[in-house]
Amino acid sequence: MRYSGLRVIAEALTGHKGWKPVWRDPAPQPDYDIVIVGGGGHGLATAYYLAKEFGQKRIAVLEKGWLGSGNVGRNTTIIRSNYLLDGNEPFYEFSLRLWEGLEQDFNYNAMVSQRGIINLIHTDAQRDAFTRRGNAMILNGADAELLDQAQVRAMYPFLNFDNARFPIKGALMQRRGGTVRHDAVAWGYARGADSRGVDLIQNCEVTGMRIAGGRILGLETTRGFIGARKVGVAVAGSSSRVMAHAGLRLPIESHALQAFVSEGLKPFIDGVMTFGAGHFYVSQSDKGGLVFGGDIDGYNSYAARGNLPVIEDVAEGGMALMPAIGRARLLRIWGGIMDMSMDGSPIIDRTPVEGLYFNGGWCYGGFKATPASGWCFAHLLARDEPHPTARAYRFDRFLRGLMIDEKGQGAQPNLH
Amino acid sequence: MIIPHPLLGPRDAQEFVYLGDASLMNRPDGMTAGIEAFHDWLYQRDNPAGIHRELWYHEQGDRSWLVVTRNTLTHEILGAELARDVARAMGRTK
Amino acid sequence: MTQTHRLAGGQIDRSRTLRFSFDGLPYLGHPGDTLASALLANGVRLMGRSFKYHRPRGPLSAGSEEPNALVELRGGARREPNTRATVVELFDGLEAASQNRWPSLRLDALAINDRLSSFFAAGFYYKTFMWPAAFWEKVYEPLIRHAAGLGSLSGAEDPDSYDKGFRHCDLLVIGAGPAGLMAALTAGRAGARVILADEDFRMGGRLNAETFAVGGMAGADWAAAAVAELGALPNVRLMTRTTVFGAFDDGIFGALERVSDHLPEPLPGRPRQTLWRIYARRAILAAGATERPIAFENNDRPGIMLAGSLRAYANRWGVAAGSRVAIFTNNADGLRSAIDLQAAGVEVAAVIDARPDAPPDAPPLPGIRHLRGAEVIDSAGRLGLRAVTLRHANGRTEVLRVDALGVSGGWNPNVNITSHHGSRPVWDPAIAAFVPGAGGPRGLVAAGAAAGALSTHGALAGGQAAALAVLGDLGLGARAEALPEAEDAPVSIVPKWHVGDGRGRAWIDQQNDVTVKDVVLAHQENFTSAEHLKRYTTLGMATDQGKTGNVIGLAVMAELTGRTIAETGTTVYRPPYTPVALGALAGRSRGPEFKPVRRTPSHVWAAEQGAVFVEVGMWLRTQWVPRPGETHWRESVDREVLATRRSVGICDVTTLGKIDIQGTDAGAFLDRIYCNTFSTLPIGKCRYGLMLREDGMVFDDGTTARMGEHEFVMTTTTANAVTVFRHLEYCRQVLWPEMDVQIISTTEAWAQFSVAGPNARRLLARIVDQDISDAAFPYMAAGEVTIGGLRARLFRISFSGEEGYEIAVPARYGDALIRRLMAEGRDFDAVVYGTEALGVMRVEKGHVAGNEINGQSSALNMGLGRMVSRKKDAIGVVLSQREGMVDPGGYRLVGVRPVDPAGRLVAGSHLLEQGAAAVIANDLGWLTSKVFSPHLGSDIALAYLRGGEGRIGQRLRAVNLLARPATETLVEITSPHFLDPEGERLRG
Amino acid sequence: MAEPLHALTALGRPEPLDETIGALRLTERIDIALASLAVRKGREGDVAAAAAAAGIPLPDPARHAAGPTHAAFWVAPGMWFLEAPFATHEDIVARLRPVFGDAASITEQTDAWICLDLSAPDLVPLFERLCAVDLAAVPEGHATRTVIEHLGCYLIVHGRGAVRLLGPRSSAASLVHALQVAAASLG
Repeated sequence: MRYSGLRVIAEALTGHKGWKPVWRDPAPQPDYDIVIVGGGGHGLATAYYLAKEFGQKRIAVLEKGWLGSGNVGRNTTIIRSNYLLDGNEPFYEFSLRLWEGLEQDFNYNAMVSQRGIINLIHTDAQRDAFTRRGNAMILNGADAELLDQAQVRAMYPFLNFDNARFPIKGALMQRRGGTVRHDAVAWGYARGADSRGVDLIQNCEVTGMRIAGGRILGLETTRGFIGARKVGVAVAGSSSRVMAHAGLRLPIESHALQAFVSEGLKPFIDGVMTFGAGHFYVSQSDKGGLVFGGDIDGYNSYAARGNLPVIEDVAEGGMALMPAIGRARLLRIWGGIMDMSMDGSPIIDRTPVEGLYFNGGWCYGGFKATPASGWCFAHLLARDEPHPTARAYRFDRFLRGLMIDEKGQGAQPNLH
Repeated sequence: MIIPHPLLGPRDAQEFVYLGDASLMNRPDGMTAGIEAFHDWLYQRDNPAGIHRELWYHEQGDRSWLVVTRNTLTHEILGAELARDVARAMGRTK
Repeated sequence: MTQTHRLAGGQIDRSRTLRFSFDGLPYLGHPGDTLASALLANGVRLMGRSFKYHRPRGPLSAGSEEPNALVELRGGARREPNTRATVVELFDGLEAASQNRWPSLRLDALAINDRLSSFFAAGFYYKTFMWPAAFWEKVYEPLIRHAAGLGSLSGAEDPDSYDKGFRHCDLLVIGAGPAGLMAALTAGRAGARVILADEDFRMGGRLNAETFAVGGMAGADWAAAAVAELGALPNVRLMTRTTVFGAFDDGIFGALERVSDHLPEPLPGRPRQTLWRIYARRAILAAGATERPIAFENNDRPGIMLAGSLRAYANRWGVAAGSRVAIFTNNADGLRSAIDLQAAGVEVAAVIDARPDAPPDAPPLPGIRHLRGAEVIDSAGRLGLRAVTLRHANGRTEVLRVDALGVSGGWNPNVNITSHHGSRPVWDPAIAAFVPGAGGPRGLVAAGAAAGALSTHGALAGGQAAALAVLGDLGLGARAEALPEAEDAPVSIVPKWHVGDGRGRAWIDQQNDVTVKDVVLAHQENFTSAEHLKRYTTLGMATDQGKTGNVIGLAVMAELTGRTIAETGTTVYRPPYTPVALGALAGRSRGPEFKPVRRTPSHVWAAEQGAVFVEVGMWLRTQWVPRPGETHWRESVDREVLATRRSVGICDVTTLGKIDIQGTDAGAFLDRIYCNTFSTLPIGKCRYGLMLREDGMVFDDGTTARMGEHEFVMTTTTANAVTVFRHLEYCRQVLWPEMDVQIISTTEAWAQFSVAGPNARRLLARIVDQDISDAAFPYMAAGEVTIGGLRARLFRISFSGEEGYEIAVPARYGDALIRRLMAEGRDFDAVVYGTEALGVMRVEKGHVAGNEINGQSSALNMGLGRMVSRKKDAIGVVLSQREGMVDPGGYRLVGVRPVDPAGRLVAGSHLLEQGAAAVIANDLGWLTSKVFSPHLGSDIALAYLRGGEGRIGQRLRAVNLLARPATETLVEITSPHFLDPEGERLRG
Repeated sequence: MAEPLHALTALGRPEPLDETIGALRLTERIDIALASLAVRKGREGDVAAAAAAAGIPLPDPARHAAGPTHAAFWVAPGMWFLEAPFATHEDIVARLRPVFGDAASITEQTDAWICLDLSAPDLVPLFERLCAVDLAAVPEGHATRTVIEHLGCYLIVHGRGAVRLLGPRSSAASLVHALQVAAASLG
């Protein structure tokens, strides 16, 4: 069914009896052409685009829990394309363009809101680096602006300009950056995929892979064997666990990232902001909560929770930047498991197993990548060749010395 | 988390800096091993969901590098040894 | 205003009267009151508005689970939005205001949303506001954002301070009700180190709100006596006003102590709140239970509250929430409220008991109508309850005129903290509630009501048993003493979640306005998993985290799906238990104290000179030193550069990392650390070293000197001093433990100054006791010298390109040395130069620094490929040979000059061929560092350029597309060595 | 030969800090020379013997011990910090080298640290607001490294009412500020 304001009014007047299930709960069929493992944002987007843009049929998405229970349901909802390196920026800009038309495309209001993102500058070296980055963004067709201190002050007068340990000297701004209602992205893609015949199978965990002669035949699951011509794995956070079923080791570690939301407050912060002298970034949701985060906890973890030191570190960054939030209260802390890759950039590639494809290593950049990741993974699955904007996301880049290391931290995942 | 330091007893993990999988101790010999071997050693991980041996550095303590055995599903720490002792036990004596 | 609803009794101090105001109107209360109890005593029930429909609301509860009575407490910069009136301790002069309403609490314009509620069904916004696309940011969202949110921040800096602290104990007891007190007594008497923490300002928990006898005395008195005994034990620490908000790994708990929130403002020097990190070997969760309501149509009016809260107000605060009340319950505990209220002199119109076959006399209700099998189906009263409509067992309906209704749907054990590590609570049908499941935080057990033991005796026994078990674990012997006498009434409950068919609006989550209707819609649209229900309807996502509503929502969904509640699942509770001020989590680390400041030994002197300082990491370094008459920083920097190149300049370089490396294998060790060779370095010499990461990228650089056969002094960059030291420890302990190497940092032990320029040696010769002639102390010499007999170190090295030295003395003498150098330097017009001039001179020389050593660049990129020796095994050498890193067309360091000397360069500009379009495909590289060279009289820059060496002499465009309008400068590519490429000046 | 250079304290003053805040007495010590002593590989026996002969204690991990002229505390496996009177041992490295010969690596540390003595009837309330060390439980002579307001410090316990702190010299002002604020907040 099509959603619209008129429909909402009509239903309101008739007791909302007409709303249909947003997705079916089909039983798994014995086999499919393409099976996507992972009913998070990337998996659902992949299925959606496979059906809608690449004319694929007989597609299933297997989710071990509930749809959207991946990191799409536990992130800080930021979208942006303010990357530096050639391997990344075209991809994230492609993603941002997909965000810009997403709601009309899948007829679901995911509240894509381009209220702008600023990265604050505190040193001359940072300004030099952000100037390099901003130019790279524009060369890639994205938007970028360099703001001076007065422009930042006009935008956010309550930041600590006058009594700060690390004075604010300006900011790199991308006006097209912003936030999206994260759960709605999963639901919108799920609804769009389901309505195009994709089987979305919840509570179905992959327990093994059936491989013969170097080719994938299907998946052992908690709901029985499911045959597949092609299998696409999009389970960031659990990538190593799932790919181990195929005997593969990955250039990835799993780490816990905590995120935070405050009690609801009247509008205070319009856009998205990242602190350049501490580990803190923040935006305010439409409901009024300050949504913020910082660093990963820093040790391998599959427990979707963290510890106090990072919580305190994030709060310290927040108070150093915005001393007016001292009396706002932290309402909820949650954790997600990140696929931290060896250079901080993702992987969308074939594997040594014929018919088995991989999408992961998103670190904490996965949410903003959701549309492009789905599109590019669908492209790879359908056509067996990488999408032009995702060509660099190969497994062998580490062997060949072609890392995409935005932070310049080297082969230490917890530093990216 | 609390790390049971073999010399100093229980210490808050906040005093430590984390590196990663203890397999990083097995560095290939740069005079004999090639790019492939170094690549597999430096970039590839088991990343287990469960028992994990990993390297922690007591930066705000006695500067010992430790090999900590920890469950990545529960964060339960099962033991800690001085990395130097482990390395020497692996034959790194001369 | 008078306290029209004040009853006799209660634990308030009537000898003192406190003045306070709400929405500008003055009221009176007493010490011991909460803001909510005092307002109720003054006959004020309307305290807030709901989030979505702006429904009038009064307090639902008398505790921290409160969803409705949220106020903005205090004024000015101390304004605290979303503060629960039910936990605010009354103080004289307290000011509170209602929030999320306009123009007033009684007349709120957005109450229109309530009339339009059918258009605002769960998730309606996902289905509309999509056309035209641009309207979302421009029209729809601003309206939504304006309407949303609860209270507002002042926008001013929080004037209060916050402390942090660390406490240690054998046993942490969370909650000081009967279970917690009994646990603390048992462990405390046995000599264990005990911390007993309670969120309330008065310990005792429910005992303060009940009329039960414990051990033959009033429960509250028993609690007071227990607290007194505990207070006398040296091994027990009592923490009132302290909420344990989270359980973290290995027995670390976060706790917030509200040190000054019961005062108009903190005493001088004292914090508002203290965040405690409690290290506990064991913990007992004795957090009690929270009552839940039953959903029925219009069950959210002011005057309708939890039955147990209704009696708490009467028993603890001597307040009647209404003059004529009724009770609606599905369990025996609800009857207690009727009895207590009647005993307190409040007229009880009826007990509406949803249990058809409720036992008549358990407990007896003298003279109170007990309507078995009846239920409340609606209520009336716009700003406060006037009447309820009930349906008798026989179907007959009746309107009951009451101004307060106590509702009890049973009690939920406060399991929250047990699920902070992901453990899911399990359903206990006997009490129709969730109890703690397996796999909770290690070392934590729940006891008493928190574990599902809902009677007073059960709580006392549970607390004692849990403490005995802990003592056993800790090897502390203890015996079970006789428990005090207490009631042990069994739980008699018939689950009842909501009344009616779900068509009317029956509130489940009162703050977020989630009704049974919304759950029905969620089910209809297949959002049936617990998480989907929560996220789609926002059930349980309000500031109360669903403490009263979550279970009802799950139960309704269970009904709709035909599954059990257990099958329907739970949503895992996450920290914090109750919201925590961000200021408390930050503590003292804010403003200038956000991070420590590191000062150089010449800081005092430089400040006297009027130096401009700049943050370099934690360090404050001299950026330049303006002289009188210099109005622009460039004047000062140019002068410092020219004076240094002309005669002599001095710069404090103490911030560079210094590491003492000793041992019989020190030389061999350095061969593995640096990509170039050090074992061959003669004693008394230094050498520039390049350190790679294992991935072949440049990690750090600096000069390292050999002071003896087995003794080296390494210098690192300022930024990497700590990480390099960590790396060296890693290499010597983990990779090569067979080597004999000892290292220690000496960065702060020595004050070190660079003395550079044609007259550097002449100046130093006046100070250093030894002969430092070119013959005695040639280029790259290093050694120990003395200054007036004082031990010092001298290195003949240069970053500036001039004949240069670095001289070091013990840090305490650094101030004297800079003064001595400047005094002796007067004859040479010596200047001090700061980091800007340093930057200019190193760029003129083509030396790489932070902007080039960016973690993304190899030795080859920097034009230092020849330094990478293949003759030995060193960190990073093998992987630096990967195809992608030896690409001849890759980035190389070059120099860049504007063709027109007046042309401006901007660091970060990108390089393009002349005539090439500004698109990424044509991108050739970027300017890493740019300075104005007074020596060359133009801007110059270093750049990473694809195929760099091959392009030297070419003309390219340096474009800055960020400039408004975009700028571009025609530039010539040169060698990065702008000045003295042969280094003649160095050798002097 | 030029005349000697004057000295400033870590706080950049001519005289050491000596301050009382509430119950706390805060005294800066500039009269202590400090050196690190690290055992060379396989020379544990030689170092122990030399130390014993010279009356220099080499305590166990997490311990501090005092001898006739030198006191010492353990900082890392095979490494100690040695304290001696500055007036007589300013050149502490030159004086220790002959004692240990090539069996140990010795490095001057005197000016790397600000050394503060804290005294009060009970320092527990102060230190529980500064660091994670359980001052009430550790024995006399306990020596450990800990973090105070982001600064790595050595803490030596001479009793519940007497503690010595060694903090990074360049951050002396930040450390002292943190101590002053914490002491004042005890009210």
